[in-house]
Amino acid sequence: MNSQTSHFACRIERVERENYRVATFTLDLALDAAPGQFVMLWLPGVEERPLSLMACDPVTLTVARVGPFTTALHERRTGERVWVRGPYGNGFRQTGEHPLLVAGGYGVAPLLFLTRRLQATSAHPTVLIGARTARDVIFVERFGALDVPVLVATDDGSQGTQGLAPDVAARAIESQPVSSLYACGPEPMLDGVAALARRHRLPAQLSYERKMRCAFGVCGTCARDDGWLVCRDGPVRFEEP
Amino acid sequence: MNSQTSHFACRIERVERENYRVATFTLDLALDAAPGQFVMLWLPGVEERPLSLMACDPVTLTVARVGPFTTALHERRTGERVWVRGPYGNGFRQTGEHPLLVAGGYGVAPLLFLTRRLQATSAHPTVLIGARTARDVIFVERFGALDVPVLVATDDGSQGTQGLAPDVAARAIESQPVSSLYACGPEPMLDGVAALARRHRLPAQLSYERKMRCAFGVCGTCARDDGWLVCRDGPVRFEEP
Amino acid sequence: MNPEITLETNLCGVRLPNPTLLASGILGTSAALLERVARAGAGAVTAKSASLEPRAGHPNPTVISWEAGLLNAVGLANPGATAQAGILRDARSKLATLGVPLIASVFGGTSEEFAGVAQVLAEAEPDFLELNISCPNVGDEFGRPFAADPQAAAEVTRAVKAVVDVPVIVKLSPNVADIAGVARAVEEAGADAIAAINTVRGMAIDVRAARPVLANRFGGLSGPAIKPVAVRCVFECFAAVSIPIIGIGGVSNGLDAAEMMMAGATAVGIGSAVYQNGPEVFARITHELATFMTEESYRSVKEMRGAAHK
Amino acid sequence: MNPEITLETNLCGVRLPNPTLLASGILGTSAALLERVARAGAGAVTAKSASLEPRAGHPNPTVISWEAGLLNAVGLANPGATAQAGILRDARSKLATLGVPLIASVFGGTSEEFAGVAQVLAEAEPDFLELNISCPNVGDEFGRPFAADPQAAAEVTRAVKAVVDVPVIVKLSPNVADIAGVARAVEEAGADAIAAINTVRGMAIDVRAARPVLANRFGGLSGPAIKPVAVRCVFECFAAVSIPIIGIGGVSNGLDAAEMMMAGATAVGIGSAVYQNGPEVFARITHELATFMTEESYRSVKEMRGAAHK
Ligand SMILES: Cc1cc2nc3c(=O)[nH]c(=O)nc-3n(C[C@H](O)[C@H](O)[C@H](O)COP(=O)(O)OP(=O)(O)OC[C@H]3O[C@@H](n4cnc5c(N)ncnc54)[C@H](O)[C@@H]3O)c2cc1C
Ligand SMILES: Cc1cc2nc3c(=O)[nH]c(=O)nc-3n(C[C@H](O)[C@H](O)[C@H](O)COP(=O)(O)OP(=O)(O)OC[C@H]3O[C@@H](n4cnc5c(N)ncnc54)[C@H](O)[C@@H]3O)c2cc1C
Ligand SMILES: Cc1cc2nc3c(=O)[nH]c(=O)nc-3n(C[C@H](O)[C@H](O)[C@H](O)COP(=O)(O)O)c2cc1C
Ligand SMILES: Cc1cc2nc3c(=O)[nH]c(=O)nc-3n(C[C@H](O)[C@H](O)[C@H](O)COP(=O)(O)O)c2cc1C
Ligand code: FES
Ligand code: FES
Repeated sequence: MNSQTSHFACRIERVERENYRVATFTLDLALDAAPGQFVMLWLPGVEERPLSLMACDPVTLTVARVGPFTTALHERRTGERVWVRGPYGNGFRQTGEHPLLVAGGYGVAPLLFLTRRLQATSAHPTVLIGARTARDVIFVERFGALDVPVLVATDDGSQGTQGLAPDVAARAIESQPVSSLYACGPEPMLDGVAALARRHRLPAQLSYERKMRCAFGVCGTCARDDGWLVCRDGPVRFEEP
Repeated sequence: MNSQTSHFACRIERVERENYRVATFTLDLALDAAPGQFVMLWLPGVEERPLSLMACDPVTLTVARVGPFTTALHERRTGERVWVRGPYGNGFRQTGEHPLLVAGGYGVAPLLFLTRRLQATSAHPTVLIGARTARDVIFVERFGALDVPVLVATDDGSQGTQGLAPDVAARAIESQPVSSLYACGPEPMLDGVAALARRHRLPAQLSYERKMRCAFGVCGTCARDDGWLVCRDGPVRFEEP
Repeated sequence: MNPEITLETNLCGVRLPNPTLLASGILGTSAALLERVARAGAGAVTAKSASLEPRAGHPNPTVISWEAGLLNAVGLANPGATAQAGILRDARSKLATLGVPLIASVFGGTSEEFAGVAQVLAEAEPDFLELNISCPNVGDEFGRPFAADPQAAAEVTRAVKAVVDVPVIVKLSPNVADIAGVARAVEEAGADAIAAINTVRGMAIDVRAARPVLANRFGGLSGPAIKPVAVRCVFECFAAVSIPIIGIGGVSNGLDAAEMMMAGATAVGIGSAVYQNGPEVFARITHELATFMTEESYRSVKEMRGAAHK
Repeated sequence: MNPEITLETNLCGVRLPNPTLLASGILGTSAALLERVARAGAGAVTAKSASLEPRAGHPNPTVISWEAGLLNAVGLANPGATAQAGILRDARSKLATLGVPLIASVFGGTSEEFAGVAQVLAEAEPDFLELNISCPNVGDEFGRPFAADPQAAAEVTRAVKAVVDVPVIVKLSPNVADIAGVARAVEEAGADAIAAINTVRGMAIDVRAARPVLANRFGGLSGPAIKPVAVRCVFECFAAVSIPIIGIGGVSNGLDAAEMMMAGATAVGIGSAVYQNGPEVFARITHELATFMTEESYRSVKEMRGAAHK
């Protein structure tokens, strides 16, 4: 709306392919934001959708090509424009000395952001990347570059440990100190991590997704069954032990 | 407009009679303002009019009963309500070590406010109160209480020196150091002081009046012939020597 | 809160614990959300408008914020009347223990459709049916809203009144030359109450995209920017009709609520203010209203109603 | 400023050095003020609306500000057509050397009165006559503005066009259900251009006084709060007519001006923004507009016109 534009018009500074369906887009925009927060990305004439921040300065987004909107984004080249509003939602809070971060799919993005922030504190995070198969595993090098221990779990055992991420996480909890759990990924994975947290009486922070419109708690689109609003109350949900 | 009310509703804390037609009203409202600035006082159902600040904390107004609005105000008692918006306009600036302040009628009000502010600096103001006759002379004690030299000029000589204020001011300039002139009062008096300033090459600051509506430079009601807006460019006008 | 003050509100014989109510289309998409808002302090809650068939709504962007309010063109996304009746039934049982009335909102493309939807929703036994004849965001599909024309507005009202017993609120549009005329027409047609206003038709263009921001191009303005329009509309309606008025538009604090009531509102709808404060805004506004009433010696909200007309 | 960019604007064959113009009723009360605003950078200046007889206007309060704009009911205070013609003549000679066109504004209670005032003002040879058929603040005296009804609006336009040669701008009201219909009607009646919009009818109540703040009770909203309404109206008019449109309402910076042009405006009127910035606002907005054009590679303002319709 100009004097107070609803969206920032920005340009894509860099595109990095992560794998066959995921790419990371760095924009020429800096925001003040916390890991776990998201932005609404608008492609005029296409759609506007929520995307988690992988970094906020500059704004960096890691996006899986899954449908019309994400395909349109993947077709944009360096120097082309996209529009952003936000950041929205509540990010992760720091809990515990030995957090275990469980990521599924593009869920690695906010957890990479979180890892960087945790490393500025006294915490010693461990990251567990879950994926169907080796070619879905991304961000191993990005986490590696931060010098955090990285575990990988694939459903078919084609990379790292064979098994579902929550099961592999359970084994990690038995073999190393874990003080809290963080997870971002498909909802069944979040359910698995929530159950794990209850079993081990660990505080957990789970990042949810829902279809969104306003992104600021007005339209009711993103409500879970219990009336919890993913955009405003979340996307991160705290499960106390 | 409530969340952002256009007017402050306040109460009259004290009413002091100055003479047969002038009274001073102290309100239970504090504003941050400079001498020379004014407020718009609204009496619901009556009118809304500009009045200069005699003090801003608490807001104090010295008002001559001249017509319907000022009569309605004079009929208000302690504890009753009035509505205020502002402050508006540009106040006086400090110039010179030995300012001479020339006041006519209720023009004493902003000049008393100015005197207090000047005394907080290294300046040594002198005040000249002009009036038709002794019973129109007000504020001698108020200025006296501030320990500033007070000269009085009346048209008929019934108090102080006989003569028009600008003429008496001219004599003062010859007999004592005067570095700048300030004036607030009827327009012929301002014209006289302006002429005096030109003659003696003194910087002068003159406070003007015009009918007003918006008080913030939009409606054009208060324009002088030269397009100068009393409410926004003034009410104080600087005449450089 | 001063014990001598009562915020209790009587709207067409239905008791509201306080005069603030959730406006339609804000958070009212599920029974859980309606209950959440009621628990947060709303005196009544309005569900999202429902149409006969499910509607996906417009593509995004559908809701944006700017300095002085919101602009939206959700496009009446809803699960359709039958599913909505289920939501309403669920909501009603959740709200019963809280003593917070439920308002169902009806949308249709024709008078008959309005009546049809009203009948389906009425089966869920909400305390009120509100007729949304004033949505500015579906013009491409449905043409000008019924609220643009007194005759059309009256016809819809009559069609619904003929088939339901529950009190009917008709929600009016500010996008007309004479809202009082429309208010008079729906009162004569049997409306039990009026809600004023729906959003003000507006648009925002992103100058770097050189295109409208909303996918629907046009949208409805709400929030602080429209409060003076809403107050004026309520004032004009109050002078024109004797049925109660729900004042809606830009209310974001207790003084705004008092302003609406002094213009003539019996109850006060709140929508966009949820943006700044979340559902907790209802408790805050109610508290601020009570404080104002204490300061100004009003003992009941009724005493404020229409006070600015004297 | 980038030398490759031109802000020059052609409005009905009249050259404006830039597309910003002073809206009627803001500062345009005297020749000296009109000259001052022209010197401050306006591309054209509109004088205050004048009626046949002098009008004192409404008592104070007549103009108040709030967070998102202004609310006014000055009530068309003016010295009457004959005196106004004197002001216009004086203004014209002052503006001639600056190359800034002058727009006279006409108000009347009937079509005949509009024509009468137009004739008197036309004698002062302004570059345009603007018909203010949309003032929301004199309803108690004159009833609903002509702009509320396409027929009435067309009739006034025809009456004036029959008696003057100077290009006629008709200023429309947003307080209608269908502004495009009114635009079409006045275009057919011979209007040379449209100005959209006049103020949005509103009201503010002081809750401690329990009465409307404006002495006239109702007033017109202007400033940032109404920009989305103005942009929508200009967009709708652009789609409906082919005569040029002056976009007015809430413009306070260069991007707002670009937004108005992308909606369809040929020139952009500025009123309330003078409140924050004084007459210097014109130079600032023009500068910001040029910067935007450089950034986005527009070489002329014409290229932006209607861009959001594509
Ligand atoms: C808080 C949050 C953060 C997200 N962060 C990321 C991220 O970092 N990277 C990433 O690749 N994706 C992220 N997503 C998901 C992303 O928004 C969807 O992948 C995207 O909308 C798919 O659009 P599409 O048109 O390409 O596919 P579609 O074919 O439209 O849909 C594919 C999937 O996206 C979901 N979806 C559709 N519309 C919406 C909507 N309006 N809002 C949310 N989900 C929708 C569908 O349910 C479906 O599961 C996030 C979603 C949320 C809610
Ligand atoms: C910047 C400024 C500061 C002022 N400060 C003071 C002050 O400190 N004390 C004080 O007693 N008076 C002050 N005045 C003048 C005061 O506003 C008028 O005395 C008052 O409006 C008279 O109103 P009335 O209805 O009582 O009299 P009226 O019979 O209406 O008018 C008496 C005089 O007031 C003038 N006047 C009328 N309407 C207005 C209006 N809307 N705005 C300004 N003047 C008007 C008339 O021209 C006439 O000279 C100030 C005026 C201005 C412009
Ligand atoms: C996102 C959004 C969706 C809305 N949906 C509806 C709706 O479905 N039905 C309806 O009658 N009004 C709807 N409205 C209008 C509101 O109920 C209300 O009339 C308007 O927003 C003005 O109130 P406010 O300023 O407090 O938001 C919607 C408003 C918004 C902001
Ligand atoms: C104090 C004031 C007085 C106005 N007087 C007139 C007028 O006499 N004639 C007219 O056509 N419009 C008048 N208007 C309306 C403006 O010309 C303009 O259409 C409106 O203010 C919207 O523009 P803005 O948001 O830039 O102020 C007036 C507006 C204000 C704020
Ligand atoms: S997306 Fe609108 S409430 Fe969450
Ligand atoms: S009183 Fe409105 S411009 Fe000065």
